[in-house]
Amino acid sequence: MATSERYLRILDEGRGDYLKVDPDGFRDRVGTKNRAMTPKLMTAAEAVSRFVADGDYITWECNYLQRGPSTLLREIVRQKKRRLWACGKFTWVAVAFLVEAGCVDRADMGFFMGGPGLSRAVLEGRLKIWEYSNVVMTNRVRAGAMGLSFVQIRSLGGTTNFPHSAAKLIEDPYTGEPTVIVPALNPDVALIHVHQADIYGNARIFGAGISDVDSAMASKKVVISTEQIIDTEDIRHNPGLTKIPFYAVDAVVHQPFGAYPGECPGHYASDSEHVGEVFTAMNRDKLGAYLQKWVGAYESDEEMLEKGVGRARLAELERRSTRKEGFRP
Amino acid sequence: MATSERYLRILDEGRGDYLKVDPDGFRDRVGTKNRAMTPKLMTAAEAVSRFVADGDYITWECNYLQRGPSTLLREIVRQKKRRLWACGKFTWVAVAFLVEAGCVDRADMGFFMGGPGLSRAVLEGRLKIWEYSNVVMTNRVRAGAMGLSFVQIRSLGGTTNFPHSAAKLIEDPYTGEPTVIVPALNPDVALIHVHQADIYGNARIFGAGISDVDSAMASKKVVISTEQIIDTEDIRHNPGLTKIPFYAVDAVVHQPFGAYPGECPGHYASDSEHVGEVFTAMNRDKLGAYLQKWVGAYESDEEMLEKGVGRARLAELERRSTRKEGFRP
Amino acid sequence: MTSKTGSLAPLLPADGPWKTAPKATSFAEREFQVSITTRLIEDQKNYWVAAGGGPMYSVLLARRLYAPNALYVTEDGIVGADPVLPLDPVMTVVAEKPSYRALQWTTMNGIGDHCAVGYMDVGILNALQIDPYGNINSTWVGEYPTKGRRVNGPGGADTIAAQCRRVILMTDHQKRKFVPAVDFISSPGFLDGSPGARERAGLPRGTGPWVVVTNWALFDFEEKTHRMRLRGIAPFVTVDRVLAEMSFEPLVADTLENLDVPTEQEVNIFRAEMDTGGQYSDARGGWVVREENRWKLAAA
Amino acid sequence: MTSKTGSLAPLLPADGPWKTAPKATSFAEREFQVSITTRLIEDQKNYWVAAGGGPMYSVLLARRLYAPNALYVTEDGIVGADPVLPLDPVMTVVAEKPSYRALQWTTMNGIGDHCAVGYMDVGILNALQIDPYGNINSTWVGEYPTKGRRVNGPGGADTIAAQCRRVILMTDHQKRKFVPAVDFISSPGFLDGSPGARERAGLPRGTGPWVVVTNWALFDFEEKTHRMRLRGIAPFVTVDRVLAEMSFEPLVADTLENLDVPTEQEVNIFRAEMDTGGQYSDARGGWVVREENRWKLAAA
Repeated sequence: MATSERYLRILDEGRGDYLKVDPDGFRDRVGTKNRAMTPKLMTAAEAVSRFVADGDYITWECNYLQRGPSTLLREIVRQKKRRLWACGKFTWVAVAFLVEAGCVDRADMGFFMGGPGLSRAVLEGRLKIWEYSNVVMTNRVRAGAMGLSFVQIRSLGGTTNFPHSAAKLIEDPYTGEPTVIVPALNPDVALIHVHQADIYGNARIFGAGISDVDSAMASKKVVISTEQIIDTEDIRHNPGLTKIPFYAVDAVVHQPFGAYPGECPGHYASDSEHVGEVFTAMNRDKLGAYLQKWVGAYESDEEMLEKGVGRARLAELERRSTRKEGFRP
Repeated sequence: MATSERYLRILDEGRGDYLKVDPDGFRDRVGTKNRAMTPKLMTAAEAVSRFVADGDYITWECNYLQRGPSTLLREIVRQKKRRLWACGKFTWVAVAFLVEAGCVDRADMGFFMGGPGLSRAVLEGRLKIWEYSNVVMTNRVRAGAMGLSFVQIRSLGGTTNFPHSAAKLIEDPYTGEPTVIVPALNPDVALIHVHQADIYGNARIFGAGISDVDSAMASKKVVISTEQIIDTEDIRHNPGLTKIPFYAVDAVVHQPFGAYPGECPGHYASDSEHVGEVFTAMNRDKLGAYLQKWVGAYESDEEMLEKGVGRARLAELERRSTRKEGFRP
Repeated sequence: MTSKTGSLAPLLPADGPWKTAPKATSFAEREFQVSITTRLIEDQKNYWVAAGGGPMYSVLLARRLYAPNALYVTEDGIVGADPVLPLDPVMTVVAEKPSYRALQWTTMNGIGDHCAVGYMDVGILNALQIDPYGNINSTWVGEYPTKGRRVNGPGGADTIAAQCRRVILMTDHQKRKFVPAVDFISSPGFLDGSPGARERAGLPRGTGPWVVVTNWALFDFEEKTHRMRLRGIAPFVTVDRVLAEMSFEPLVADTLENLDVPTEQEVNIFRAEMDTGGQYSDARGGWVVREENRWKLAAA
Repeated sequence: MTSKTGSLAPLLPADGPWKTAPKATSFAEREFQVSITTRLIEDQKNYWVAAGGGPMYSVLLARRLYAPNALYVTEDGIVGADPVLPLDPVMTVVAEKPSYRALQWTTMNGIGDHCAVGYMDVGILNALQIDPYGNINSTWVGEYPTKGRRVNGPGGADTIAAQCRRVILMTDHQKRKFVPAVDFISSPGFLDGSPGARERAGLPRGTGPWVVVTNWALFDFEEKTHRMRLRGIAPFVTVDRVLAEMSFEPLVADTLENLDVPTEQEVNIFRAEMDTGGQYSDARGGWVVREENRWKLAAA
């Protein structure tokens, strides 16, 4: 191999901390995952207990309002996980309540709402944030799912995000123009709520979304919660509908209403009263009380849905899902 | 912006020619494309005449044997297009016959068969080939569809492809380890055969494939041939099935049996006799005769299918398509 | 400072159907802002709109009235929907109603890629704080990161602002919103305004903010200096008042466009199908009424 | 040159069910090769197989007999199919029969990504020409690019060889196939064999060729030198003959494994469901028969 005297100039570099980039280490971890079609059904409590560890970098798909893994997020609060680093892409309220609960102390920002509690956590040093955007974060995750250590992006440059990120501005190796690169991201754990899955984790998702598939393929541990369990025979009858293959999945949690209070399109509408309540709590610095009322007061989400929400209300939310076109196979 | 003294070493560089990398130029071209829902139906002859120009870099999806745009490829031969540069990813026989016909004089290699004719073209300098692999080429196309100028890959390094490609081995900006990058690819024109499309170009494809969507989004001009035309209402009833949005598409050719002699899964089996004939012709250096018999002798593919293949044979190929699960909406 | 602008092409078509249509008898300031943005939307262009609020309302209203074939996408990858109205203000993505009858459902990276290669002609964004070069802050108010308060972050706006060919910015007309320098550039405008500043930062060429629409005024950016320039004002405010409610002095075009008030049809559809609870209109700004043959801003 | 290999773990399980099963009475050399590869395939691992020929036949046969849960993928992105057999030898991707009852259909980049992050444990490839370090040529025979002939190119093999944790290489046992240096490295083996050569070229760590299976013999690669090492031979050839049909001298393990001939069941299923026309078996190599209590290679 000829040694060349050529170089690419690094024109500028962000100074933000970032999850260590180690694509070969990620491959080693993937190498240890179970390849067998072993049933992976378990409760939310067991899945979070086994697959979310203190200190993990955590990502979740969609959000507390729209087809997100709301039950799994509440279970993290219930189990008092600590020192999590959150991938804050398009997450509305969840980062705020995970910070309030003491679970999250670092976050990469795309979009999340705060309220006074979150600002205070930042000012008091209890929460450290690095600055990206939604699409830059999903690009970082996609690069992780491609087995890479970095990827070029055509944004972020020139902003104040840049110095507070791990981006670099380099000479483009082919055009010579300045261009931005960001590190790939391989989260420790991904939480994803899906419409249908078999007991091994072959999963179907219907409708638009954020980066469900990339998050599954980029993460070391993958926990899926699903509205419905379907037979593997059903999966095999239409392989084009499978978004996530079983071999990426560590746990399958059968969790109807697992996106509550959010909407799960094709199944149920969001509970707008509850959504209003969590927004209000966030804006008035009352997230602690919100969490006590909806998480702390119950042993499980099943109990919360049964006693706190009630069957009549859940049936009403199901009735409000009236535009199911395209959300069912 | 702070000027830094930092550099990334370029450890090695391929010396292959490559299509000029110009993501901003590609954006400018995309900016001129029609955004209106204008009917784009036309014949294969018209589509190739209008959208394939001499000297174009051309890519096509799948291949002459499996759901490829076979009619469009034959039309290129019929219209005697010249000096095309072919994206040779997983293409079986098509590069060989396009070279035989004098249409292609450059190719980026992933996989294509040759036979004596192709070897002779290389040795005589009528065909210049640069060396990649299938997956590296689809990664280059994907990078083009992401608006980038380059992308990291975890292969190609150490091979003899490397010096005959446009790859570079650089210090990884995040791990410091040697890593390979390749230039993005924005072909001038993509030819794609699909199962269903509306008259504007919103297109559905069923089953596994190579890089249909990326090719459509990465290319300056996009010609689609389709087995069926469906109503836009049908598209809107299941937006999750749309693979290519109309705004990327320049021409929609309604071409039943457009993949002949290849299989179009869900519609018809391949014509194995014809496939045998083209392989034999390639291996025995008789592709000229093959093209005269199947292309030159007819005004259009419609005539060829009618007189050369015959309705009974086509009906037989349709009957042989018996495992349609997952290949229809 | 008046800019010698000579014969600038008008930003709003001089023959728009709103010119001759019956005017609303009264309207909210934010309804005025949505109407102006609505009229800037062109048929047969692709829009990437911030998921909610003024940007989405404007494109929905434009599709109903003036630009039925303006296609819009949202950052969850919904392409060309024909949504079920009204939308719950926070349920504008992923959910059933905003997804309805789309041409395609893809993902955030999917739509990000469509934008990166140039298929998204115009972006429409909200700005919490904006500077003379159209840089937007939606991250932090105060001295980052030690004093002040955290806000929502760029979301998808950084990508929209970086990559769409043109960007329409919507903001409330308030002194604290128009600042000489934003506390944090969350999404890029013309950066320091110097020629090629965006390209030097790695952003695609031929992009940048196009106009700023407020509840009182319409701005664009002067070609060479990239500084914000007043181009039009509402009939219920004066230039002095517009300028007084900004913490920097924009350029002012020689001739200002008179921005027509909302038509009856615009506010009727907006109220019936979009902002049905008045939640958006009531959140900020006051009410405009016709008194003594003049449009007057009632006390907020 | 004999390598002091001491107690190497056997490559083929000593207690495989083929040990005690009734043997085929006669078989093609290529059937032997497929049987050996078949027995190397482990249950509950993921295989990326070259789309057609020995690699695909081997994984299909293994799934029928020894490793029902060995999952395989092809470069068009078919994951875990349960294909309709027999497959037309050139219709092994995209088409209906090879796609049937898969767990997922994705794309070339889709499956390339699954491999890049490490989900593909083992690759199985054909080699047109191979060198002592397992580098493969499938691009050019002769002096590149001025003398000789062009062949098919790496296809997906470069990715498989670069990124699968282990790679099984299949090639016909011929002097012109085993060469001291390939004319062109299409897909990487251990490159120049030096420690870390693959990593220095940017390839993922912990990858590389594992074994070479021919119609006569089984090789692996010595750990330190990365040179090909003879590990087992067929009962119908001698070590001398094996070495004589190679253009370089491989290492030879102290103790060679005796490679069991195909079982009746293996060849029956192979002939009935895979190579139904005998097209694959007949293309290269001869026939092996039992004569005077010994396996003998009939004239090709």
